[in-house]
Amino acid sequence: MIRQLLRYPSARAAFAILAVVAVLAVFGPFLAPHDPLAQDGSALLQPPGTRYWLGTDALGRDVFSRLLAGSTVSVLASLLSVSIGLVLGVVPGLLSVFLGRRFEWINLRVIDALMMLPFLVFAIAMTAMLGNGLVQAMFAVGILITPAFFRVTRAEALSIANAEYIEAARLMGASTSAILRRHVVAKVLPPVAVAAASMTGACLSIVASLTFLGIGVVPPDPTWGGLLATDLANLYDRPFGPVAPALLIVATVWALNALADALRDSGRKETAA
Amino acid sequence: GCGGSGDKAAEKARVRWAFMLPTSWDPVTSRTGADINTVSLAYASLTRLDKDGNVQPALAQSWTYSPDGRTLTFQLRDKLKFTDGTPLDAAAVKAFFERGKTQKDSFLRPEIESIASFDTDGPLRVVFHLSRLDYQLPYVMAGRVGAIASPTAAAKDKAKLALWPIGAGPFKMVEFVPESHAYFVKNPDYWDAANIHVERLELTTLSEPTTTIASLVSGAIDVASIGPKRVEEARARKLTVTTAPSLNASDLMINRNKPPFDDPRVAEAVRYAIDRGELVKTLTAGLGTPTNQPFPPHYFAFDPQTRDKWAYDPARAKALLAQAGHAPGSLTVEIVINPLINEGLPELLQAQLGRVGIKSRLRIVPPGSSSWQSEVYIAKRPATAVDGTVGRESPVQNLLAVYGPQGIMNLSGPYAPPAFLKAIDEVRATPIDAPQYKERLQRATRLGAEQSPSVWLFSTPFIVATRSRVKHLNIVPSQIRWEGVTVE
Amino acid sequence: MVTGGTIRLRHGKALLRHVGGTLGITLPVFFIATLITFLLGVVSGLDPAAGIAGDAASPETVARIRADLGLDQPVVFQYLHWISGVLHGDLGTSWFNGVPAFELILQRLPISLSIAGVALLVGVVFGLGLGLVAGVRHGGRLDRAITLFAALVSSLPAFVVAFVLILIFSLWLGWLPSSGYVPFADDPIGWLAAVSIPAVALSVDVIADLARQLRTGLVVALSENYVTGAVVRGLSHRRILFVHVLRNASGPALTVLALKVPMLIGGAVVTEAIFNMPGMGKLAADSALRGDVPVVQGTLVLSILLILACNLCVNVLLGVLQPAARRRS
Amino acid sequence: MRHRRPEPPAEPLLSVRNLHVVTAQGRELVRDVSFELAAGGTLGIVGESGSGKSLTCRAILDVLPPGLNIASGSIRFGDVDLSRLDTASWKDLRGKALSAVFQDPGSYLNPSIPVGRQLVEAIRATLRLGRTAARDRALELLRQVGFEDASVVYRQYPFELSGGMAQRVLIAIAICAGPRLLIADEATTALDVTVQAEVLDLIDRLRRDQALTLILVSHDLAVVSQICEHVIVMRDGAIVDAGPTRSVLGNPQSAYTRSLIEDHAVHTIESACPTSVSGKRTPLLAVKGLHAGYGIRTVIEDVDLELAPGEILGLIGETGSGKTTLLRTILGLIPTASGTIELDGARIDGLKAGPLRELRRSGALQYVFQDPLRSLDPDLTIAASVTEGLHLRGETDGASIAQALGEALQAVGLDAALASRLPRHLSGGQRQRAVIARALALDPRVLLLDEPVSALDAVNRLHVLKLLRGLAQEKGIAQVFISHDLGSVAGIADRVAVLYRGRIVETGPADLVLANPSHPYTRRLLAAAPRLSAQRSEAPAVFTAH
Ligand SMILES: Nc1ncnc2c1ncn2[C@@H]1O[C@H](COP(=O)(O)OP(=O)(O)OP(=O)(O)O)[C@@H](O)[C@H]1O
Ligand SMILES: Nc1ncnc2c1ncn2[C@@H]1O[C@H](COP(=O)(O)OP(=O)(O)OP(=O)(O)O)[C@@H](O)[C@H]1O
Ligand SMILES: [Mg+2]
Ligand SMILES: [Mg+2]
Repeated sequence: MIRQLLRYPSARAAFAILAVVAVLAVFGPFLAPHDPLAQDGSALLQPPGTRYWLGTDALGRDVFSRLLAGSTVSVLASLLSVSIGLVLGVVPGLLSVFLGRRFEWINLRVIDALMMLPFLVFAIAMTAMLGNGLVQAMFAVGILITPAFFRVTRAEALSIANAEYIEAARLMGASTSAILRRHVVAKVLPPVAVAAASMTGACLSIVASLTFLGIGVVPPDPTWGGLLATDLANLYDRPFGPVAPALLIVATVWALNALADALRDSGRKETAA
Repeated sequence: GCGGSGDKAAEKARVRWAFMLPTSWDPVTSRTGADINTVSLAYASLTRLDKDGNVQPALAQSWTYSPDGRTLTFQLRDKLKFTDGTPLDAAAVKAFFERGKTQKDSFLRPEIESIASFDTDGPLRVVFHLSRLDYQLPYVMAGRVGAIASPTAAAKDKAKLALWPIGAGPFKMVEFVPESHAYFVKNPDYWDAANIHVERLELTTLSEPTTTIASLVSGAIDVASIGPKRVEEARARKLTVTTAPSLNASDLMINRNKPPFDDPRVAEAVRYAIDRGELVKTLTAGLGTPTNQPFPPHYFAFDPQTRDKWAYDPARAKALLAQAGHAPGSLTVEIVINPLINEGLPELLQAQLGRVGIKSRLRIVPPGSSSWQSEVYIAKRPATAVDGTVGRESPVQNLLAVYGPQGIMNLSGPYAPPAFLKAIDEVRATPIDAPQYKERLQRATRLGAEQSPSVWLFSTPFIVATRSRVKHLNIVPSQIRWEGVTVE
Repeated sequence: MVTGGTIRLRHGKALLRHVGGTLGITLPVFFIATLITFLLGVVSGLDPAAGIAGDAASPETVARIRADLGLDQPVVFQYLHWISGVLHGDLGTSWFNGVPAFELILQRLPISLSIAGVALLVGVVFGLGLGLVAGVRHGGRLDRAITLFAALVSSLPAFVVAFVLILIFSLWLGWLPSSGYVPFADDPIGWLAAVSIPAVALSVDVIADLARQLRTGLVVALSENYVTGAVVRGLSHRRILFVHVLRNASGPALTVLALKVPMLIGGAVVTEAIFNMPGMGKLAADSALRGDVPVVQGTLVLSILLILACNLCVNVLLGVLQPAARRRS
Repeated sequence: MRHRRPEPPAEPLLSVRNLHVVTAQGRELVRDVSFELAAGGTLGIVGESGSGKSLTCRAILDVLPPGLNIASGSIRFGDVDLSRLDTASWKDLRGKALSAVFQDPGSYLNPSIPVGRQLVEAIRATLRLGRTAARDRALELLRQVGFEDASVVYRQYPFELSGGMAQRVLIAIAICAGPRLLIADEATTALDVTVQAEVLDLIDRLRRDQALTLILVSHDLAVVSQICEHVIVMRDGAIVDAGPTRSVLGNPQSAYTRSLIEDHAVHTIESACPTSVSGKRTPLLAVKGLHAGYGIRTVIEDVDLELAPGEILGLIGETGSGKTTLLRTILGLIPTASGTIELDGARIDGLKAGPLRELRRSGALQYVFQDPLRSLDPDLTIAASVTEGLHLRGETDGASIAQALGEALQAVGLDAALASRLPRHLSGGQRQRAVIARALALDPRVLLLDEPVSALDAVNRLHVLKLLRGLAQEKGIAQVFISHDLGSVAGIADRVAVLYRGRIVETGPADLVLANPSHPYTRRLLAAAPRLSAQRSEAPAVFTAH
């Protein structure tokens, strides 16, 4: 599977980027050359240099260390949203196909309703009203991205549900849960994985937007989005400040999208073969 | 017929000012000190301050205290009228203050506590009968307390006044969208209209601080306050930057009713833990001044005797904490902050407290009625909060706002140090031209600063950036005014 | 042609039924979406009673105010009460400044509509244009360039795009203001100048996604048998592309377009914050931050209505363009 | 006797020489194909699936799939060299002088535009007529291809047409400009026998009326033999046999052509074999007075059926007659409206969840689908699929499951080594055997087979038929066998039941019914079935193949 993916040059680049991001997310706080919270009053708003590789922010904190330290939170936050979306989307998506009309109808309408909510505004409203914190924010985003997973799962499950081998299993006396286990789950997972990859990217970008607006993240904890926001605020003193966090966000989101595309393509080839 | 003709002139003499909107357009229900900047667009006050903070005539031509100091009489100018046509006479003034006394949601009441009753003496003379000696009232009347609103409008619909001001100020409102903008045109009937050269004033809310300068450069706004660290950038972009003395001061409010600050030693420790020099250097690009009392050092109410107290002394702070039984790192406090305060201040305070072994967590409470106002100013729920004052017209008023029993910035309220209250009464009873006035005032400041747990940090001047077409900014210590401002 | 007429009638009826069916789904969706919105306020635990009572609040006054506001009733009744108010144009009054929420929202609606509308327009025009070029030239250099552009651009958060645009157009070139809003009726050119950067910043994502979807749709549709059929029939390429292929290829793009509307209306909050435009998104966010529940609910309901309306349009359009798809659903 | 063309050989209308079609990677899909076709001639191209028939046709029309190219060879149409034509000239030629209809007609119409408008569009593009003139011409053409209610069809969308109707619309489009050459690529393949007969008739009639030159492609030798004067047989991209139809059929040159002819013969001839095993035994499966349908629509009406152990019942009937519905009702997938179904004397209709699952797990009643690929989970190995029912039954003993698997595979003649493969790595015949093995693993007493051989080629079809016959004889498994192909039914069934619009209109011993149908519908069905006929007259020498 992975080997097949690696045939795409974009997938190779994506893997490389994601590997770096994964290392940052896991070891970032330990790799940081300075304490990300430590303030150096004698070095405010420094340009990149040998002591502070990416310079310092307005409080004299090492931007590079903050970037590293912020990786964990940023990545975990996206993963948290995606997990919530996965759980809330995939299970009903599967069941909506197999559990009868009424259940299906209700599910579809609820998902439609979720899709009708103005995305960021609703995330903000939810976060603010449930107590401003990253976990609340991610919970809100997770719920809002549920439809994406629901739809992917359901579309795939629908195409399987009408397959003759499902009917064959039923004719041999298989129960719905047996059918789900033996025939459906394994087939639904690949497209869900594709959706999860691209959604992780989307979440990263959404988290960045929320933190930019001051939602969800409480100082002094660094996140990529928060760093980008402060760097934009200090644009005059550090004209190239935003480049590093922006690049990190864009590269990660791009890598996840590219991976999703490659996954989709290779899946298509395989079924075509 | 406002602005119907003379559109060209209005277009030319238009100023767009990015500031914030008042909590209410009715002086009686306006709640914060900063409101005076905007309330004074629509309203004229009985008196006004000059650049040095001295009282000058305004709606009132003159005022006199009776020899026993128990009555105060204001002589109004002739032929004043509100923008709704109602004459602004002694009766109108009396009606306004009576409303301030009686209206249920009035925030004026504590400010005019010392006035027992109001009288008129002819159409142009208002007489205040005082319940106690209070020589501060002429100062107080320079702010929102003396910003007289139309009694006709108030009688018609008090609630509407909060959204649509009817005063006799330099401007008249023509459009208002709550939390967005308020547009004004010049009021030809303003008593000092000759000095108003701005034909149209468009007040908008403060933009995202990161784009304020871009907005000035691109001409979307003409006047805006900027942070001290943006001065250099503003100058580099060919904007005019005006700095002027202010009464601004930042503080870390401390609630002595909440643990761990119910132990005075902990509160005292915090005072020694703060390195004000570092705050000034890091946060204000050197434009600020350290202060340990609610006034900047240049102001006459500043107490020089207190100046050197609570100098940065982490060792002493640690010792105090140890005495109170808190080992380093064993104490965690929650600091409530809001997004409008100086960027970086909370984190810096957090770091400084950390150095003496106090761990802290920041919690954001947005400014607004159901959160900051009710939670911090009214319910006084937090143990500590970062805030600041913009000052008041009268130093006594100012001291009461930060230390008094009903002061919104006294987080320990309704507690107020008794000695401080006594000293305040003494100040009130002292005529402002009396030789002992200054000394008594400084003593009240000293007592407040000593006996209240809140920690004052630093003061920053007014910093206003303007496009070059706007000239002669008029900034008095507690507010920005528009008399004399010209537009090219 | 009596029979021809009846057939036309039959298709007309089928379309009507399709519209009816879409509406029939829309209503429950509206109620569920508004219920979610309403529950958000309930779950928040924020209480206007305490705020209204102010510092003089005694438990009795709070209880009385709660009863006055109907807050002591079961949630379902509260919802029904609220939604019936909503349907009559009564969204309650702001807890913060006592202004009717509907009024607050109406003042801001033109701004949000301007930004979202222009963003939608720009997104559709450029998205479809690029998608068309990429799809027709698929596999070519232009296609690869457009695909790469779409991939990169769609990974940029809108606020970064906004800043880049401000840097270029407001600070360097000084062509466009970086904040503020001028009503269209006052000054159309000023309006366009004020709206264009925020709208473009928002539309970038729409452009990228639409282009991608249309390209995919075109590549699939171009390989369909009916295209070969049309070639064999001797039709011109232009005719095949615009008459035959495009309507069938636009399905995924249109669907994505419908999904983008909530993103546009919701995403406006970022651009409105950056450009200091007092739109609905900013109102919603500010109100949410200060716990002004009626205003938050009001803005959400109005957004939902807008989004539902857009969705309805897209669905009907899809039904007209692709009767087979309509039939299948 | 068909219409005869007396003209002497003239300048060929179409001449293909040494045509090679290659993929981008250089793989040759069509190799060295040459033939000539005179104006007014009819040429059939036959060959198994994938032999290059369609690519040859597409090469002529210059609509090869992307990535495929003509590597060498020349194609001349009249005096134009098609291989060096520019786009503009192609536009003048296509649809006017040259036109084509294809297999799967529905997909060649734009699904979103009413057919009338597509017809008008073609007319206007080729004939440059005004709007109303084009419309009149369109209606006329629709009537010409056999629509009585032309104006209704005119406004219908493609998805509202049946396959036969869509093919007729396409033919109308193809002939709208009076082309000289019509290429019909598997124009009837997916159609029902009776519809197929109609369409072939239509093509033949048009050919004669309009002096069309025709290329008819099919994998069914019988179809081609009915219309075409000449035939070429392709295999693996090359011509293996060519010449006048009669001589190719009567004297096939290649072994492949011979096998095609023989395969075709097999099922019809073998009809003699089944000796009815049925005595008067108690029926294993008994259906009485069955009514069933979808929603309010009744599809099955008053059906009675009996099946004795070891008996094979052939079920025939046109598309939509309710064959599948009947089987699915017996299986409990569709509720009965009235009537009874008994298995071994016990009622099995109306069973609900628990007992129904019990019955299904017992395996007594098994179903075999038409398309073996789709009825096997692509991600499960053959072994997993075959033993699925055993697992569902709750059997956990590995050894006994393995044994059952081995036996089932052996019974259908599948190599045990194939058990670990995925379905897509098996041939069609092997897959169908695997599906039957899956049914056998559960020890069924009744097998319901829905077109089990339609997807198979002639050779595989024969093997599977033999296998089923053996199961009936050796294991006594009773079977209901649906097929479109009357030859297969004749070859395997003991009895035949004819279903027409949901009713059984005729039933009886297979040989009797097929040889001497009593119901008019059965007669029509039998008449429509294409037959291999080498009885065409000697064709004039208008055709040569190399
Ligand atoms: N686009 C393509 N790319 C690569 N190979 C192809 C392509 N189209 C067809 N082929 C291959 O070319 C060969 C001939 O295909 P063709 O469609 O001519 O067969 P056919 O004789 O028409 O078969 P059928 O009876 O199934 O229609 C087949 O092996 C097929 O797999
Ligand atoms: N799921 C369904 N819902 C409604 N009607 C159906 C459904 N499936 C089949 N029908 C209709 O029931 C009738 C009988 O269909 P059935 O599939 O039993 O025919 P068949 O004889 O098996 O045809 P074929 O030879 O094409 O397989 C047809 O008219 C068909 O349109
Ligand atoms: Mg073919
Ligand atoms: Mg069938």
